[in-house]
Amino acid sequence: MFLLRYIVLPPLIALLANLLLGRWWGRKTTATLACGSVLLSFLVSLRDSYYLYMITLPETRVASDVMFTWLSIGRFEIPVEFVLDPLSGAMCLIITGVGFLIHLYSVGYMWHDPGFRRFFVYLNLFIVFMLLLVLADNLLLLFVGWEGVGLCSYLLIGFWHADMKNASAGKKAFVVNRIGDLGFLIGLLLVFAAFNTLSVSEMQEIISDAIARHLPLPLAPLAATVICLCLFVGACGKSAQIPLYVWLPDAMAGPTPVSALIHAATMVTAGVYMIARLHFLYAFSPFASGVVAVVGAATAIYAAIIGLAQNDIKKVLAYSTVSQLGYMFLAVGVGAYTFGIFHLATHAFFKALLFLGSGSVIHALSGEQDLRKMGGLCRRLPVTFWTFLAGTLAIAGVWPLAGFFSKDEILIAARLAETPLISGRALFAVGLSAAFLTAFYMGRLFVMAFLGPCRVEADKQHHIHESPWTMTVPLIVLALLSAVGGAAGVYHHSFARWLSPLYGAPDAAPPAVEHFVMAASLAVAFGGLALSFLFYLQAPTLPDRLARTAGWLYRWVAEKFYVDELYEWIVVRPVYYVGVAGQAFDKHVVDRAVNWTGGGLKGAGFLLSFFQSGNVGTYAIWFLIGVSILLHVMR
Amino acid sequence: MITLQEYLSVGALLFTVGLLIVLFRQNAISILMGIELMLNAANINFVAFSNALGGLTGQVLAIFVVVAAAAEAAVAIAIIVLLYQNLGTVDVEKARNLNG
Amino acid sequence: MSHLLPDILFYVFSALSVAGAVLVLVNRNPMTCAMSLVVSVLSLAILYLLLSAHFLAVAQMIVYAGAIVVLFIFVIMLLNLTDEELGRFRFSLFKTIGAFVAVATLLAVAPDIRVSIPAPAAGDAGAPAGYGSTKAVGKLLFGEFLLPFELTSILILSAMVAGVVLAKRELQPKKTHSLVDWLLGFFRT
Amino acid sequence: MISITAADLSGISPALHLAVAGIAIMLLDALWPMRSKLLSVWITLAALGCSLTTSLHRLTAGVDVTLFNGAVRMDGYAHAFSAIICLASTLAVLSAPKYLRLRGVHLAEYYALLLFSVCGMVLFAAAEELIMLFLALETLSIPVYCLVGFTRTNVYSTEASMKYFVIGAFATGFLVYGIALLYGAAGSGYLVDLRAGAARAPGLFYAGMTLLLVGFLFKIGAVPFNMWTPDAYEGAPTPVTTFMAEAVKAAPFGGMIKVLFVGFGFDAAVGLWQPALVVIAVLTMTVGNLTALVQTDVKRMMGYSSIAHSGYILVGILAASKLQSADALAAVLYYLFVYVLMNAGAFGILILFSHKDKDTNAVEDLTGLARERPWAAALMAVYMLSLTGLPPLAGFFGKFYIFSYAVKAGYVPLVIIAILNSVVSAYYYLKVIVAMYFRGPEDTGRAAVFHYEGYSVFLLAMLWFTAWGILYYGIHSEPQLALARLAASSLFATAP
Repeated sequence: MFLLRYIVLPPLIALLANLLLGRWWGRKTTATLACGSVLLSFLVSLRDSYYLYMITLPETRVASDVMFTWLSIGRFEIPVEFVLDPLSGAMCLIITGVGFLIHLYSVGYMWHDPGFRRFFVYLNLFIVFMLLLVLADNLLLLFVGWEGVGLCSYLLIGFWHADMKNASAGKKAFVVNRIGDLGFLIGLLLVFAAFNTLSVSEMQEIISDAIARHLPLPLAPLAATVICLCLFVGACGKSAQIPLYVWLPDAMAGPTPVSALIHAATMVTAGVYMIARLHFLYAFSPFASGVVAVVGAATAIYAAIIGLAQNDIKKVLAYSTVSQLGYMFLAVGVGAYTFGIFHLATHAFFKALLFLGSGSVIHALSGEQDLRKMGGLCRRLPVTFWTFLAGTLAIAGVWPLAGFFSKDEILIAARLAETPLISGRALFAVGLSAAFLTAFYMGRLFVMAFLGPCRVEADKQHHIHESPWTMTVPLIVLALLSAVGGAAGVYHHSFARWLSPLYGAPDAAPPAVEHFVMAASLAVAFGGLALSFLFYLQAPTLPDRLARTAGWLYRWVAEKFYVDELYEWIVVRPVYYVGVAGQAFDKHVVDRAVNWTGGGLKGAGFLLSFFQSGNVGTYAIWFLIGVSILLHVMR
Repeated sequence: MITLQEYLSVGALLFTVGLLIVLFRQNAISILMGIELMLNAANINFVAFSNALGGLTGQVLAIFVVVAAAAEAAVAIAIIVLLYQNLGTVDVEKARNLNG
Repeated sequence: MSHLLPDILFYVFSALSVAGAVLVLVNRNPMTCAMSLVVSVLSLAILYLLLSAHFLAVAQMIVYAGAIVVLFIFVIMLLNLTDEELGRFRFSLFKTIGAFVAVATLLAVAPDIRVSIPAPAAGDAGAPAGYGSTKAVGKLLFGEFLLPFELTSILILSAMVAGVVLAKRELQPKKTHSLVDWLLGFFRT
Repeated sequence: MISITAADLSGISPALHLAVAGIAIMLLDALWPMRSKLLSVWITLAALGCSLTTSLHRLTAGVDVTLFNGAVRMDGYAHAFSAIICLASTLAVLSAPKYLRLRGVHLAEYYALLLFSVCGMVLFAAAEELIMLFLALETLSIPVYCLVGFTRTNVYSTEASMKYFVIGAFATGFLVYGIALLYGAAGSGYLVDLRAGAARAPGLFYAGMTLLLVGFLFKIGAVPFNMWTPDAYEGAPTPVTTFMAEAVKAAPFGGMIKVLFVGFGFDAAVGLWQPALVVIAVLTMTVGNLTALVQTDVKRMMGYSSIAHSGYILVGILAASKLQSADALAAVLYYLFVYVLMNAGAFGILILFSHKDKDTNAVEDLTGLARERPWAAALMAVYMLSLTGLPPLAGFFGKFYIFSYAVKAGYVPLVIIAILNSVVSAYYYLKVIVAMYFRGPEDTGRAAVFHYEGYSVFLLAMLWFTAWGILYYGIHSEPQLALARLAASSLFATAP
């Protein structure tokens, strides 16, 4: 007996209760309800997933729950049906599990905020829509969740409206997401036109039926490509891929738990999930899959480059998220769905951890987000420091933390991939470079925030404090997950076996390739970290120490100078300029493109409103011209 | 021999002239007259067709159009009076506060 | 000669009718316009007579000459419009182009319409007795067209109410609250 | 021989209730003048409620009668339109008392005129014959000309009334001329006979068809016959704008669809209207949405938005005509139903905050509403998001049905344009939400005041009902769709 609807209902009930009755009870009740409901969802998902696991035949590990018939188009019905299979089970666990931790964290983070209740209502609403998105069997229901999470995201970005003097960030997020939705909606209508259904399971049945009986497929290759690309445009918008990534860095205007939950762990991965869910469609179109892989790889490296030159702690993490999402798309693009989802899971752990850690830092520094005004926090914030360290090592890909395993698998899959667009070696090279940059900028972030001298402004120094338990407990749990999550997933291929009913058992890679990739990724991870430590921890003091030990020798002094310059000209400057160039491209080309589209449409609007002169005589003339044209046309 | 065509031509001419009145006069009362002429042009078509088809339906239709024209005129006159009270003019092109 | 009479009448009155319309178009003085309109609609009434629409012809005279144009004249005199207020015949490039397009279209479409007009029944036997008479029209009005006829009563009523409501000076009755008002006050919304 | 049978009278009772109630209001007001017009309001609501329930009941019962010697036919289709129109008018009436009272023009005549107009609308969708159609159209328009100018001392109201009248009468001229030509071509005024005219006198027929279509397109505000819409919407008193945006918008579709499907049919020979409508639909959507982008006044913006929505509905009509399926036409009816709810709500919020001396119409006037009046802002957000077409609100499904049938009918480019348009439209609907939620007095530099002046339970009931409807019928649209299908199939039973 599966209790699928009870996964979704608790947060819904909690949010309704808080919305309608919340004014009569205090923050504690609000918080207990909000967190408890998500915990309950988590437990129910855990239970249902366990029951699913208990089904002996892996192929039949699907459970469904029809709540009611929602609507019907002609003779064709859309029920509100939840489907739990290994994929949605894994997603549910991530959403409710990480979601619960972030809820708990938010209690401490938002305690003094006047919009406490509103915040939790939005957060619960988000969880409801996200669960709807992953549990939906029908693409239309999925789209409801898709739009719903977008709406929540928008509401939460603008949560502190006073801070959003220029609503342009929110506007940008909205415009970009509508472009994505446009693609998605067109894809949806085309799917409907091709299959005459929007139910994923029915689509799959139709296809497998056609293959089994050697019938012509309902879908020409070209049509499959068009559908896949349309849907991918939607995924790009939601998951912040080139060229629709521009909204995500701006979305950091929202409270930090929101960034952790929505803009790192869950919502932005919806695109990856959607492609993984529709993998059978993408299987028909190697071209579309290739596009997904290329866009993913390009985003991975591009966002990593921009991340190098950011000084806002949350902006670094935002670009890092974009980059890691690129990895996931790279994985699903080369057909390694299992590892794409695996990376999604590990990323949810460590990126949520990093965001929450950064939130803890920001909280301690009374809202300071500039990395240049941090430093030396390791003593003052020990829990945050150690957990953040775990997160940094995990994302950098240091063995045996989570990021190493998932990234390693993706790189292997990329290395072995055969796409019609680009060779696997090139994808691998790009992925490896991005891994190097990731390690580098994360090391930089870590050093600038926690190590070295304290550069915090004097007036903020005295009340640096560790956060309350509601904030540190989630950090510790997430740190543990980041540490062991990856190893647990690859232990006996447990994660791959869990998803095997959908994607089949993964092929074992040739050991040579496997070892090579492992060594390379470890090398870049350590290389990147080491280099960043060298630059940002050692370099500032290097000159001093050199001067002290060999101060009596002019030549040494000269050489010291020379070393410094070398650093400056060969490494620091280029890296800096590449980062700045990326940022400039971002600002001047991508942003402008978004603005110009809006401006162009508005200009057209102005032009048209000019015709509306207010003069009724002119209206009559237009009327008459219309009649004349119609008379000419219709004869 | 006067046939249907001749009557229809008269109707078309009247319709065109009525149209031009609506277009080129700014005086609300004249515009109203133009509209009346357009309706009358339709009426002569009705009656001519009625005659050609050998039934009375067209004539009845024309009577209804006359009634509707009268009703329209009544409301129009009230609107014109209101326009004059509020704007001090019956020039329709001077009323262009609503635009854009 | 007598068979030519209807033709002559047709040409004379259709010319008068169009001429009246043109006068409405070009004349500045609204009173003259109104008079030209009368000429035009009365000529039309004659055309209706030629088409044996007797009842309609009479109705046309009564309604237009007797009601509508009187209403126009009444308003023109009531508002005491001066020449400046009436505005001129204003040409603008845009309007002229618009009118040109319209007339050109009508001219272009007219031949299509013309060729498609069904030929009149051969041997014009003339209208049957009683055709177009009040009785015949009345039978139709109260038979086949009963509902439209009834609907015109609503139409005229609403036009009347609309006219009164817009042009009336005093809107609210002077009377103070009545008993019903007082009672309904309990259910104030 | 005068022959009104009891069956005739009971058959058109949805229209009859309204006319009788209108006359009763006039008589009562003359005989028993009262300062409070609540009696008129209640009579109006009762009449509309009677018509609504009668129509719904007969729709479900499958009543299909031809009355008055074939002048009207009260079938499922007519009853469905009657129900939609009565619902729309009820919503408009509920929003009226507060506003009119503040403006000092709370008169019984308002309700009488409104009822006469609704009576015309009900008969408009039922008309089987051109002259009936014309008279119903006049009956529905003439009171509206007056209602637009109802705040008599207001310059804008008068101007709007004048513009609406001039263009409206101009359009009527074309419409009547078209009817004359069609009558001449077909030799009969009955809709079912019209098609014969295409063979008898094609020139007359096509010219007549065009001019008749122009009359309808004017009423629904299709480009380029749309120019009156924003001006009239902006200038009219807000409850009248509500009425215009719903009932006066929905009713012409009733007549238009019937004339197109029953009168002209889908044959390629007489189907010239289809390609013309495709172009007009595209223009209508695009012009409406683009011009709405630059508006600062919500009422005016909604005027352009209503133009755009006409474009979407035209897409639905085209799909239904191509597929010739009742399901596709049901989508159009559902859309109209949803559209009525959304619009009533949006204008209702504007009325809610209108003051004695000033309306709250500019987008800027709503700045910071969410902080002062969170519930009102939430309702407005629901309406705006539904108009944008965000799931799971009803507005999304309206669009989704229409677009999916259009894709099925093969109008893929048209649907892509429509979706692009709805993306553009998101911007201006969202402008309202941004103003309410993300801005405050500090952004505009003036303190906005949101107090309820002239509190009205009617208005609040209307607002909550529409919001509930948008949420409920989004999630649970099946009963509504079933009714719409019933209605649509009754039209297709008569269509060729």
